[in-house]
Amino acid sequence: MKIEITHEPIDTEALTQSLIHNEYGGVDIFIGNIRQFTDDIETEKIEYTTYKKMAEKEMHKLADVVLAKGMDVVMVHRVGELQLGDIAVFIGVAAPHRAEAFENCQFLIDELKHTVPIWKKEYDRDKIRWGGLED
Amino acid sequence: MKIEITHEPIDTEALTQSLIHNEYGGVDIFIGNIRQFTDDIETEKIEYTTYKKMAEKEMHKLADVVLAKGMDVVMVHRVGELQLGDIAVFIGVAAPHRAEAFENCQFLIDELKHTVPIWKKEYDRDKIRWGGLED
Amino acid sequence: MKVKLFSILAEEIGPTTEVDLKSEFYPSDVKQAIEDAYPKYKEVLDQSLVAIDEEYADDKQFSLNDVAEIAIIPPVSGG
Amino acid sequence: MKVKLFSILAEEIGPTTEVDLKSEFYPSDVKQAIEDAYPKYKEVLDQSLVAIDEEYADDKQFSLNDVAEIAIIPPVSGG
Repeated sequence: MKIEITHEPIDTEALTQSLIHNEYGGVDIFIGNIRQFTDDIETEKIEYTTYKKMAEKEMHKLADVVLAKGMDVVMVHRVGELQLGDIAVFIGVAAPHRAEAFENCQFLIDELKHTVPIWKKEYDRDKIRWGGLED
Repeated sequence: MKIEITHEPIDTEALTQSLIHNEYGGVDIFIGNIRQFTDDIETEKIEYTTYKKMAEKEMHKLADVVLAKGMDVVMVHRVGELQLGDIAVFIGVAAPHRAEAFENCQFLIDELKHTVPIWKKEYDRDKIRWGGLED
Repeated sequence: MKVKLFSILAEEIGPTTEVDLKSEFYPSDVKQAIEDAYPKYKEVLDQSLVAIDEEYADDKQFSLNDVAEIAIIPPVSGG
Repeated sequence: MKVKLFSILAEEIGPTTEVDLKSEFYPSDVKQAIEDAYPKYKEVLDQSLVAIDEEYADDKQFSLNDVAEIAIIPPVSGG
């Protein structure tokens, strides 16, 4: 199990290998990276900030739900200034069976986006956008 | 896009990196590895065999369904003798949005298990089992 | 009481802001006090939650003596 | 006509087996011919599909002249 908010690039290989266990047969991993276009909006970079102590607490709460079902969990979110293609988030679940791995990995990323205090400031070609904020 | 049946160990890092594109923001990856216990049955190793030409054709058919939706796809299956913890299969989908990545990755692994001519011979502690075969 | 700010509020107001709170207060009082000082951010505050001691706070009464840290949490957008 | 075998059939019978087929045949004829030669594998064959030229074959008529490769596909178990 690993939960982390980090300024460093995310080491996908180390995290992936940490999820391969003899006890589990299925691993599902979600990776979110910085996308250039969202419809017509072109992004140049994204700056992520966080309320780190609370964010890690909230991530642990989510992970605990999945760990309690006997699975392994990795949740790592990068913060700071990220460029196009950089990986912002890595979520992984190792489970005895694949349907559970998929279901719980999707649960973790969906909930992370709803509850974990991380914010993005999107530098788009036309203007700056604060993620999550309604105009 | 990459479709392959290989005797070599699966290079998860190269495959993962190949799915990170500026055009896509979400990558879902499924990794299947050799599990030691399935309920009370203890597995020692698994030998995978394939009808390679047909298997790659069938994998391409599945990938084409997802590629046609504008996503990127990786499907690699290892064959030969695999030990506990070895990775047998790596399926990855890169998509503009994460829900599509999850849905299509799960589609690919589910269908692979139904249609792609690959067979496992499971060396369990009590006896040998041929995957998929009803007694 | 110092209140932590994040995201657009931190960038425009600063990483913290000082708020006068009664010894018994509601989380909504914190938002109201900031709105009174910075009416420009009413819309952001309306969309924000209050965290007390690193937990999302229901709008029930808190005692200032029991509280170590207050933060305003604008809509999150990680991932 | 040589028929490719896989999985338990390949291990126990061999990687191919020779089958006599009429110039017009059905995929089920292939399975029946193998079952006649190896009745022990009736259950495996009942669960198997026939591939013609690397495609799962519906049980419609094929002309031997048009067919380059026939294979028996026991229940697959990859992943």
